[in-house]
Amino acid sequence: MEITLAHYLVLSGVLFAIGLIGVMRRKNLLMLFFATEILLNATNIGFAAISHYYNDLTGQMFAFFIIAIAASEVAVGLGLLIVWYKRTGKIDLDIMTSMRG
Amino acid sequence: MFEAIAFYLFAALTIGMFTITVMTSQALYALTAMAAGMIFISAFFFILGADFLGVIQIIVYTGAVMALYAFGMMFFDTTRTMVEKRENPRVIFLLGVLAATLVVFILISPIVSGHLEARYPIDAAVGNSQAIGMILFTKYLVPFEVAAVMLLVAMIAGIVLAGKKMDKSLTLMAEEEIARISAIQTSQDAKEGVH
Amino acid sequence: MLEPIHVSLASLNITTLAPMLIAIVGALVILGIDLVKEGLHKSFYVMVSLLFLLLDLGSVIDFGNIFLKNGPILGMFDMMLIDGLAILGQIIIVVGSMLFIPLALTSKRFHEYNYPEYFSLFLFMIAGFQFMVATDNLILIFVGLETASLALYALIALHNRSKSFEAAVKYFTMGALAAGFFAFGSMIFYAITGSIEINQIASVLAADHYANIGYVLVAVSFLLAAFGFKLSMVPFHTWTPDVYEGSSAALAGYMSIVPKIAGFIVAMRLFEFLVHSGVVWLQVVLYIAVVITMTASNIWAMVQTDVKRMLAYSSISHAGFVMAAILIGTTQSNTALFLYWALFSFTNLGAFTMLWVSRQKNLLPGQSSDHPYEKFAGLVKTMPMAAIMMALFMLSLAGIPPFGLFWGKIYIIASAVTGGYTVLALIMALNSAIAAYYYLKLIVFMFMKEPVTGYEKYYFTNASLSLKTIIGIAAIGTIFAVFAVNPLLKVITLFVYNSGY
Amino acid sequence: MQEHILSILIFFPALAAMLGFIVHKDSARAYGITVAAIEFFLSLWLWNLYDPMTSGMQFMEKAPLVAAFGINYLVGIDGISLFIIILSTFFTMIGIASLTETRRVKDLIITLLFLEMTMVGVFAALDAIVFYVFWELSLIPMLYIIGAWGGPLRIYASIKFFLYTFTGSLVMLVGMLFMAYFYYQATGQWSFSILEWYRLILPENFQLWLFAAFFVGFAIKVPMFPFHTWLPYAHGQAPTIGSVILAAILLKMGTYAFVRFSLPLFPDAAVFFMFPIAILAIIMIVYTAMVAYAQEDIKQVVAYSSVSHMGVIILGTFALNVEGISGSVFLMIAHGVVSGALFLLVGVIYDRRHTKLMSEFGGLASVMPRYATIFGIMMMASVGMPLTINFVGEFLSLLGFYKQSHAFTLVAGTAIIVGAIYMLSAYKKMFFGNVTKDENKNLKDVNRTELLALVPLVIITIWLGVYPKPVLEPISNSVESIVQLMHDKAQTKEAQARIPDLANQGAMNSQQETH
Amino acid sequence: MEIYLYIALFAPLVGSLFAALFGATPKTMLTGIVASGLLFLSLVSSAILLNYVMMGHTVHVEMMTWIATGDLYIPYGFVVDQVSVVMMMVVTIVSTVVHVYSIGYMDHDKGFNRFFSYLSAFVFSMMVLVMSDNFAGLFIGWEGVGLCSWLLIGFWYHKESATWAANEAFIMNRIADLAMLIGIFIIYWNIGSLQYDVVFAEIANLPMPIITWIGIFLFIGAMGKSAQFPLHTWLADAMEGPTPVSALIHAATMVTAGVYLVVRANPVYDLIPDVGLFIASLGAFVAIFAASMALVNRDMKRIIAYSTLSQLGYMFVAAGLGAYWVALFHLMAHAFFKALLFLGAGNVMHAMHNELDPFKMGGLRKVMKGTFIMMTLASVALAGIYPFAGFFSKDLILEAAFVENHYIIYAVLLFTAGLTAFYSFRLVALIFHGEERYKLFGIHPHEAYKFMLVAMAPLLILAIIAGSFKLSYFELVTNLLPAVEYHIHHPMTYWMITIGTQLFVILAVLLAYKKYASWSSVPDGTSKLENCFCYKLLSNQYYIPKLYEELFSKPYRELSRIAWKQIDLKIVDATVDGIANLIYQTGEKTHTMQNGNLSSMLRWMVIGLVVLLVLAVAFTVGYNAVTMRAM
Repeated sequence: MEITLAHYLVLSGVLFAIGLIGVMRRKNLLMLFFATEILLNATNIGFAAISHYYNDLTGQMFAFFIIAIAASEVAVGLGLLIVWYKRTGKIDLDIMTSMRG
Repeated sequence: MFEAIAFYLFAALTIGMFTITVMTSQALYALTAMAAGMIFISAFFFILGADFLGVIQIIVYTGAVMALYAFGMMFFDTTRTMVEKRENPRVIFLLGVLAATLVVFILISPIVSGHLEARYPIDAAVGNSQAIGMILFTKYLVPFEVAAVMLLVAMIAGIVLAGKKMDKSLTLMAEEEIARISAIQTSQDAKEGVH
Repeated sequence: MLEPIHVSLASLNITTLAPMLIAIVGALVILGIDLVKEGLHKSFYVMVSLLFLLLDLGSVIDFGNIFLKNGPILGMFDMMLIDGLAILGQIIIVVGSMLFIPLALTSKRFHEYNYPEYFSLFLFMIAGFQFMVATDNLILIFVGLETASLALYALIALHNRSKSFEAAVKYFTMGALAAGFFAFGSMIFYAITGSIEINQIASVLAADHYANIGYVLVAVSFLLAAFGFKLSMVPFHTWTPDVYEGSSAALAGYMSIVPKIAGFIVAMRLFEFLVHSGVVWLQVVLYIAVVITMTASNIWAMVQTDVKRMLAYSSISHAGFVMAAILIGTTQSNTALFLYWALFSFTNLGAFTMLWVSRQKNLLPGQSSDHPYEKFAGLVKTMPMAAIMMALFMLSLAGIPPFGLFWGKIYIIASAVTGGYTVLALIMALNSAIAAYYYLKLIVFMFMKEPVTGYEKYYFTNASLSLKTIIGIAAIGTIFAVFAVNPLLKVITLFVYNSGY
Repeated sequence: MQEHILSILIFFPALAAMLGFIVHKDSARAYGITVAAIEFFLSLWLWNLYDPMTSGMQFMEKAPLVAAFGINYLVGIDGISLFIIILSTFFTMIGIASLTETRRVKDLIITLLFLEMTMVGVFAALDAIVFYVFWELSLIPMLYIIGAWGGPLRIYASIKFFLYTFTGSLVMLVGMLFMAYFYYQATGQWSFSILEWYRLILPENFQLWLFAAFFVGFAIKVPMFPFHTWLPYAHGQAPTIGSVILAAILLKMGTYAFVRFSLPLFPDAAVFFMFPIAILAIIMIVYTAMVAYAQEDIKQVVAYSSVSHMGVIILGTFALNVEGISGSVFLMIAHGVVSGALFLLVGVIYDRRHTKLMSEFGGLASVMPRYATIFGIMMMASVGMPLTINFVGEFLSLLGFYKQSHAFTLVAGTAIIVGAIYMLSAYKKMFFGNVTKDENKNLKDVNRTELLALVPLVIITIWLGVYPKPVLEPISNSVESIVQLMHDKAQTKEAQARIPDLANQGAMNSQQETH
Repeated sequence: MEIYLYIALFAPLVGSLFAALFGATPKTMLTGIVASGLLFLSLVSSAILLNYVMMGHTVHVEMMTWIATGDLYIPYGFVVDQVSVVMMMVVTIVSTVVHVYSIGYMDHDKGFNRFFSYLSAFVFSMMVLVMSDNFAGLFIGWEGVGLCSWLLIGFWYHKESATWAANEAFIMNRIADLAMLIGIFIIYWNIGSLQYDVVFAEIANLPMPIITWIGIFLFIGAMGKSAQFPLHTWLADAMEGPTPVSALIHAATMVTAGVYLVVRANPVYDLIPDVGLFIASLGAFVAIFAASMALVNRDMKRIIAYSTLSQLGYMFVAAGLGAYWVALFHLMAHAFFKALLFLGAGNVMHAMHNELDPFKMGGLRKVMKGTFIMMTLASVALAGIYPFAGFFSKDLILEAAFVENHYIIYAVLLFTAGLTAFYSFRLVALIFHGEERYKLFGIHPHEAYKFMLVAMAPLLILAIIAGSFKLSYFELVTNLLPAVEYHIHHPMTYWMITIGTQLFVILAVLLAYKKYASWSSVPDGTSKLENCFCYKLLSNQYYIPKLYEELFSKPYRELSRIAWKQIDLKIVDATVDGIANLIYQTGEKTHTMQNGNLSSMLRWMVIGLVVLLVLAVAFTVGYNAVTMRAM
């Protein structure tokens, strides 16, 4: 039984879906950010796999940049969370409903 | 064979870990599970011959990102059990499963293409890091530099947002109050200058 | 062993980076100045930023001349692509930014303008958008996009009140999700074409005769979701009103112009070859998306009670309108897109500046948002000129001739007609009628109602000479747009046509 | 100056309006009257310069606006537009002169002057987009007038007015763009010039669709049944000046546009739709006359009567022969004068009593004899008494349509009956009987200012009723060229049969005589 | 001669305008005198023109263009020929008399000046009507007299009944006018001109059905003005106007315009004898129908009005049978004696303080000798007793009917003649003879001003001697009208019929005198006669006004209300508002989707993605299926 590209892509898809569930499910902003990391990681697996099977480095490059992006996002995201937390003392997103309609 | 076993093993592990991350109500578990999941993903990278990526994955994610998150967790005091209100959990799962099914349905079909060509072929003779370095500093030089700018932006943003200056909001203060404060500020500065 | 690569500087075309580098250098200079001397007045930073943007604009225009002579310019290992779209996009980005930056010169002090970093981040953001439009490599698009977005999140949050934090967090979180979509979509394209450059993707797909149709569609779905978020297509639009409301009016106006044009250009590069490929699915989906975006946002805008939120929904609707140009995908429609956006920038600049000058710091009792309609009630009696200006911008947004946006509107509708989308043209026209209702509502409040006491001292309190000048520029641009349309049209057509769109 | 008289005529009021911001508010009314009078005399001068024997466009001016897209500032007039322009300037002058509004007069004057620009612009425009620009622009001052100086429901009424007409005209805009596209396909050039569009012969099915698109815009403006419901609200809530201008000029834009666009551009479609439109017109005539009869508010009676009369105009227009179209164009002017005067008259009584309910009045003839006389004259003009201005138009319109359909004309002719019913009964309720209400006992008769506005209207009503030639002749000449154009372009057999061929008619007649 | 034409035509207009100048000011005798003087001028001019025409000339002028567009050309053209000059004479004579009379009659009225303005305007319109040389010009006059009639019926506008009657008259006339317009349209589109000379020259070339339609529509037009059944109800109600108005408009001139039209259009009707027969039959029917209503009516003016109606029926019989000159002759004679009758009635009314019920009068001959004589003589003339005017004209109509072998019409007309005599003298008897019942009501009657009686004198004379003009009249008008002599060739039959008729009429007169000359009480609705069905039917005018009210007015009013409240507001407008509301409500309901919760915002994004994916997969599956099948 050989592991094909499809296996990896499916894995990537499944992990992405898990990430989606997390994104939708989480009310704690910090945990919500975890889920967004899962999304990016899921994609990374796909890129690495394609890169491997196509014998092409571009995929790895993409994955590399995705990691960089993920890291930057964490920095900004945590910064935002900190100001929010300082102001409200909570990081529950359900209290963030002052604007609606 | 080994590849298959490794794939299924790590696939199961990553899925398991990420599921815990998503489902658990303990922030600490979630964090740990995610860190573990990241490391398992790096295993895939090693399997796939992307050694450089694997290393980066461990260093950046598990080393830096997770550390940041752990720091954040402590700051936000979320070590205790989370109480999260759930609305329509079924809908969420339905959407998730549906998305997975649909994507998988398409992704299991074979890719037919006569025009796939590796633009930056992996040369088996060259180490992965070297090869990556080669194209990173030629073809992907610009994105690389932009990524650097991006990180700079993220850094500035993080510092500014988390900084002390944000504690008082000029936006909400009346003009007179701002004037008063800045007057105090300047007098303090002047004093400091004297000392 | 790996062969050393010999690169000649000339073949690199390193100048293609010039515009973005100018912006980045500007940002760094501002940071540097701050290190040397603290506490400089915001006007200093505004002017420094303007100077750098001027240089930036100059270099872009320079490229414009070269482009018209030699056609598209590639640079930096073909990573940079300076074609007509890139040039037009950058011009709109830079000019838009130049018009919005002076909005920092309010007479009242707001938190963000106290930071030199604010202006630095602003310039970084501009550089990010410029990278985004000046390439067809998905990686650089992604990185440029994130650079700009991350800066933007910070800029929103720097306004420093709980609503702006809320807005920033919402925007950020959804942005992260959208980034996931973008990455996954790119991955699938990569999987079926082995490439992440749009023109190569296009050629491989064409060569394969779209054999992997399922993959293509899934990839397009993800990318559509990602750009749907950026361009605020329904149902990915939900951030728009909240973010606009939460951020300062100046920034909200900016967001309605500059990030969107960057998004449109990428969307044009990405979707137009698909539209032309004969993939019916994409046409249908885009058609539905465009119609729903226009109509739904119009309908929601009708029921808003806050002017800024109304303008947010209106900008969603305008984006849907312009998205139609991508669906139609002819040279005329692409020209129309730029024309529309150029005219839209002026009008929206005016509208948001009008909100900005009437910004109050603390809400009155019973007031739930910054700019409720009641605030403008009877404005014509207290400040006739302001009321007339505001009405002018509203009428332009509603597409009443001869004000600016009307010319964009007819050109887009005309392109729909010539492109064979007659029904779409009708839907677009009728949507303008729905839209007229809510723009009119503000006019009704300003001209036909009695003033509500309590608000009168806030009108124009935030105004300064520079803000008034900006309003004046916007008004002139809106009123006399008709004389600018012809030259604009000629230039844009030239650029768009020569880029092969 | 003569070459640019139209541009002067269009932009002079706008410029004056701008300068009006500087005028002190106490002098605003005088300023308005002055400007409007100058404008009116300019338009009379235009009439003087106009060569009534030429049927084509005169005083044409052209300047490129968006050359790449074929949009030009192109204006010019023929006999059809000339008099409506004079009517516009005249009514603006009359309207401002008779202004009794005291709230924010300056704003009102400025708005009116802007409105005047748009009105003159619409009728002078020969480029579809320029036409559209003025067409839409005219909504805004009117919106403001109704919305700011109107009655209790003014906001509802003004928004309804605006949105309704705006929606219709957007559909029309799509039609215009389509038309330009056809022109582009045929010639490789973009053009919005109506005159150039005239040369285009379209396939019939396209004509039908385009006709329909234009129709929506025009029909709402006219307003034709069933798109008329905005009108009673607009009139009911608008201040006197608003109603006067709305009824006298703005409604004419729709009917004018039918003559200017729909007929010459789509002759086959015009023939195809002739009977459906005639049915609508008849419904307008009879049904709205009945509705008018049921009204309790005198202003609403006049408002619905407007709709009813517009039905006759439409009918005349779609007679597609010289008699009918000339008649309908003449009736546009006639109806403008008469309904404008009637609204002014309603305004007179409203100023005194602040009510428009007919039940509040009664016996006014003895209290205000001069008022009753003028009202009576105008009412009789409205019901189409010969030797008043309306009769000429109504007679010709019906006469024209009789050629196309006998039965329809018979039904439409009931206009003269049902019109008399509601008008006379309204007049009876207001003026006849004994004075029952104490408030009415000491009402003042029309004063000098009001007479200043009303007497010229009475004079015109009778002058043009007795001697319509100075107006009718230029109209007729221009209409002849339109009808000839339509005949030359007609493709279907039916259209060729229904649209008379003027060029060969003379020859045929002489042939008949020789036999 | 043209100058006389213009004087005849425009003198009344000048008078009217002059009077109008003083319209709002209190009474000035001047207006009455000037208006009357100008009318006299018009009369003189007409007489000069008559003289000129009798010498065999006609005057035809074209003053200026009225309407000209396309092929249509309508000038203000006037013609004085044999027919119009007769009408001009009738109009000017009667109106001059009425004007002078009115100076006295309207003496105490506030609206004195206004009255003369209207009255002269009416004369002007009537002159336009008769002098016009084309159908459009005729229509101007036609509508003009309608307008003046409206003004004059509603002259006392504070009276509800007067204004109601005015409106009724106007609207009913309008119904007929529509038909007239249609007739004009038919003429124009088939002949291309509206000038009488052109039309009458070309009419014979037209196909029969078209001529028939022209005839029918023009006649319907005539029916309205001449108050023929079923458009007759307005005439009786029009008696609400001042009595001189009734004399001038609703007896002598305007109501005869219909007859004039038919006479004028004789070349048309000559070609369509079937329509002519219908006209005659309708005329006969109206004659007896109106006479029957006059029998029981208790309103002096209405009785005379019904008699007018009845006489108009006679005229239409003549016109319908082709005896145009006879019709015109009767028109003329009738104008004189009927105007006289009305003016006399006016005197009585004045004397009786506007009391109209003859049963409340009686014995007035003592106080009002002059009026008594005049009215009696006028009634004799009306009854058609030799040698008064009525005899010559009315007998001719009977003869014509007889000669043309329409015996039923003849019989009807003969019977009507009897009825005419009966109701005329019933009136005379009730007013002037018998007990002085007015005393019960405390009225002190007095004779009218002397000058009023003097003014009436010319009419009296004409009523007596008009018959003697017959020959010269015949010679004059037959230049233009078909010169058919209606003579019963068998002398025996002729004398039998003539004398028989006379006897029958005199019998009826005597009967009326016998029954009413000694009337003593005022009926109060309790007598047996008053309660019998026939009486009720007649006194309620065959319930026709009621029928119209129920059948047309009420439903129209109701329908109008429905059209407004139900259709316009609840359907048409509600649809528009409904669409707008639907859009707005959709917004209200769905904008909660934006609930501000980040979780649901994210969920919306995922939903969007899933929807796209579903579409993608569905399309792929479908696409693959199609391509598979294609393979």
